[in-house]
Amino acid sequence: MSSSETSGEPALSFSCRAYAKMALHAAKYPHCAVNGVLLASKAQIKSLSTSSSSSSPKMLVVDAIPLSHQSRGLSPMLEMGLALTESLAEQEGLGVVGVYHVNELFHDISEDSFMKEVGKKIAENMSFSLVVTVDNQKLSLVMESHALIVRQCSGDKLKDVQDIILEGPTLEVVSTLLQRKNQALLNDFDNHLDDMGCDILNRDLNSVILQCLERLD
Amino acid sequence: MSEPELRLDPAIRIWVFLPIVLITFLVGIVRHYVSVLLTSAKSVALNQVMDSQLLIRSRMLRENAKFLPKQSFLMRRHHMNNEDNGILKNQLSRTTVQPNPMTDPSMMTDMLKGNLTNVLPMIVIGGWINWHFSGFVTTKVPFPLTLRFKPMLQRGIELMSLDASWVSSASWYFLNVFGLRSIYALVLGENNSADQSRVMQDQMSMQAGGMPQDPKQAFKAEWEALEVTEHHFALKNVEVDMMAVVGPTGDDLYHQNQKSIH
Amino acid sequence: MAFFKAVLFMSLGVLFHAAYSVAEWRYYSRKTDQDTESIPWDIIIQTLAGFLLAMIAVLNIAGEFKEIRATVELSQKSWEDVRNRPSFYLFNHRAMALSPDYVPPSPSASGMGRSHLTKIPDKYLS
Amino acid sequence: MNVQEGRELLRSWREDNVRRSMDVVDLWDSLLSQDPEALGDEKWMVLEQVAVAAMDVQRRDVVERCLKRLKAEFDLDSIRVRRLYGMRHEMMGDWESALKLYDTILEEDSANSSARKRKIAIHRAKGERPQAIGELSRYLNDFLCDTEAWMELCDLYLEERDYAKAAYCCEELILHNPNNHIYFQRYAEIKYTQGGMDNIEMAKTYYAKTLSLNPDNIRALYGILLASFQLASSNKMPAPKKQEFMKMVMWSSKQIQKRYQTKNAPIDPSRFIQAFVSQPPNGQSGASS
Repeated sequence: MSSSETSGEPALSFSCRAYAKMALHAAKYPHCAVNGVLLASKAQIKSLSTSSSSSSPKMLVVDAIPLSHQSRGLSPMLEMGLALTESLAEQEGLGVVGVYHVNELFHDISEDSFMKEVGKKIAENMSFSLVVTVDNQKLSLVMESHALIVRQCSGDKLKDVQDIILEGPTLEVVSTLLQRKNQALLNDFDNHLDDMGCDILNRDLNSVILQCLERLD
Repeated sequence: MSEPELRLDPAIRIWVFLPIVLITFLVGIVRHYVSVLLTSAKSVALNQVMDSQLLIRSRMLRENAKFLPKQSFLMRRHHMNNEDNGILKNQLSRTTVQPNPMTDPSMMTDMLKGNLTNVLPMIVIGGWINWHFSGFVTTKVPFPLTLRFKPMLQRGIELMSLDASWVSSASWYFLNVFGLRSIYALVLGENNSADQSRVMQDQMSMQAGGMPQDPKQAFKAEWEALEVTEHHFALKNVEVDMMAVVGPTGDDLYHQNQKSIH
Repeated sequence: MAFFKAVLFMSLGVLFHAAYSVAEWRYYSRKTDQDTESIPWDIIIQTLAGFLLAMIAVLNIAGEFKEIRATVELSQKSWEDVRNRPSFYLFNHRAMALSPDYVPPSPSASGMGRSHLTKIPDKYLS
Repeated sequence: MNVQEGRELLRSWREDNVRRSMDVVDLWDSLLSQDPEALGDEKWMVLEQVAVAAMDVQRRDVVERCLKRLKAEFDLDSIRVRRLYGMRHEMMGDWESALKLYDTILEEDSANSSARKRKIAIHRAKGERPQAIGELSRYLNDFLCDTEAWMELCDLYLEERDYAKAAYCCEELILHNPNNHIYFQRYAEIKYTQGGMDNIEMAKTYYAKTLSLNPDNIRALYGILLASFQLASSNKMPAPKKQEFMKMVMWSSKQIQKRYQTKNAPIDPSRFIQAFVSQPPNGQSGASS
């Protein structure tokens, strides 16, 4: 509908870090449905939520926080995880823009109704949010195209977002990480609850991603 | 006991005492492997499994319902016990047919196999030993015994004058049969290596074990017990327990308590 | 482990030696007709020491003690393990894509020909 | 690592019921595949374990190798081996052959629960959740004490977001083992998600039970904090009860912070915890003022 605005330049971009965390989270628990939240800078969120809500969001998703792989369809720990990430992100000038989830069954690319609800909750505060489904079939050890199916949630409706780009050599980086089985480094909020020594910000993993990025650049 | 009243020929030790031990031991091992070969994987009827699981569930409901909210317990009890179509109630009116060994061929063969491996060798070997080694005094137990033990320990020797602690060859065989069990367990292992192949075959038969002969009686007892069970919610004061286990955070909590009292 | 096994054998030797000593002592005391005294104290001490050593060794060989309370052992468990149900395993999950011989659907065909590799039931195509 | 250690590791994973398929297959590749005979008595158990793990990570070569050995030893007369072959069909996505194989098992032994469970799993793998639920309920009618199946049904209902029924299944699990803190925690989570003041209060009670069974369960502490906070901020609560809940909020937040400090956790939740404590809900002056 707003093609005049987004013609040519893509609307939504994902940082290497965010994409890598989503993919690694999916790879660490291949037999579970997993989910997490997406972060973007506060300033961008603010400018977007004040502008007209019908346009596709032009923004960079900076980071992802993997939340759970255990409690599908249960809210308490998800609420806690959301609140905790929000407060942690705030300290770094980031805010929650949406959620991602990966389905359990291989061919299933529908959006999870529970995660949709969460997306709506987030949209209440800022007029829109993203609900990202990761397509299992496109994850592989050598990735050729991104595996994201992005839906924008505004009000009560979900709308597909087509124009997505990934930052730089993201696909190569993530493929390398998967081949090296670096998913073992990733911790989600469920891991954190089982063992508080696990860092949900995944700072160790961040540096590994950075190293990998630099080598490929 | 100043002097031994009898002195046994050492040849008895070599040709009677030890052979009997050896024979019983080896026969036991052979019997074990034969029985492993013969036993078929015992399959349990679905009905039997259902019955035993129902009983277990009902017992657990009685014992552990205190951890559930009252509503949940009442619902479950209704489901089990209600007059029209409670599960336990239905079982009471069910007519149970005891399986008849004459009509069920598999039961017949099972019984036959059991006899073949247990009773038959016992009779045959026992008879042979009785015949072949009859009339020897083989050994002596190292403690005095009363006369009543004579028929047990001196089978095959009718000597009134002989002290009761002497053991005859036939009795030595029986002592071995019963005494070697733990040796078998040691040699063949508690779950013997020969049993390993069976591990791959059956897994369910355990669950139906311990099923009483008359399930109807058991169901009736269970129904009555469940009917009179009362529900006391065990988690009423759980927060107090929790505080006791985890421990209050110290001063601040204490002050708060004080404040709320004032 | 190996150390305690050695201790066990040693203590069994000690016990055996004690038993043999008693037998010897009985034999001689009967011969010399002085059957009043009890067993000499050095043999008693030897027996008790052997017992003690054997007990310690056996306890250490047998392995760790288990907690009597059921909750303690269970509290080590996490939902991660408890929820694992081998008889309900599914095999068509993400590991398919992560196995080395997986061929992802080619990006050019992703728009229309999703079904060329694997059929997707219609209900998933929301 | 030598074979002995690898064998013990595999056994501990088998006994603790851990799904680490990737690790199992790696261990097999690196250590055990050269000489499976060295496993001794446990050989067949390990082969089965590795076969299932290899199916889980889609390593078809390993699956074939293990199954071939098992078949050579036990033949297809063994129900357990036949079930493994059925699972191999499932791995290939060949549902029809798998179902056929399971049906032959059930014909032979109508009380065979594992084949029935596999049939339910096939429904689920095909995405037919309602059929899976129906079949599983029928299965549970026959096998009332199968905790694994109750857990599965609980998860299926959660996927359907039918929380009342999921709670029923979880209650069944509690009945089976009232010493397991995980079941209580799970029940509390379901009750909280179900919503409504009564259910949240129930959730708080069950979280408390979880914590008294296992004082290290941090989920339960978070749960108590969240549930008490929700209850305290409800408008319908009478004031004295609110005070009570507020006290619980204070207590649990203190506990959580203490744990983060003693465990030296890499993240600092104090700001986030403070948010619960510092905003007394709805103008009610909290106990801390």
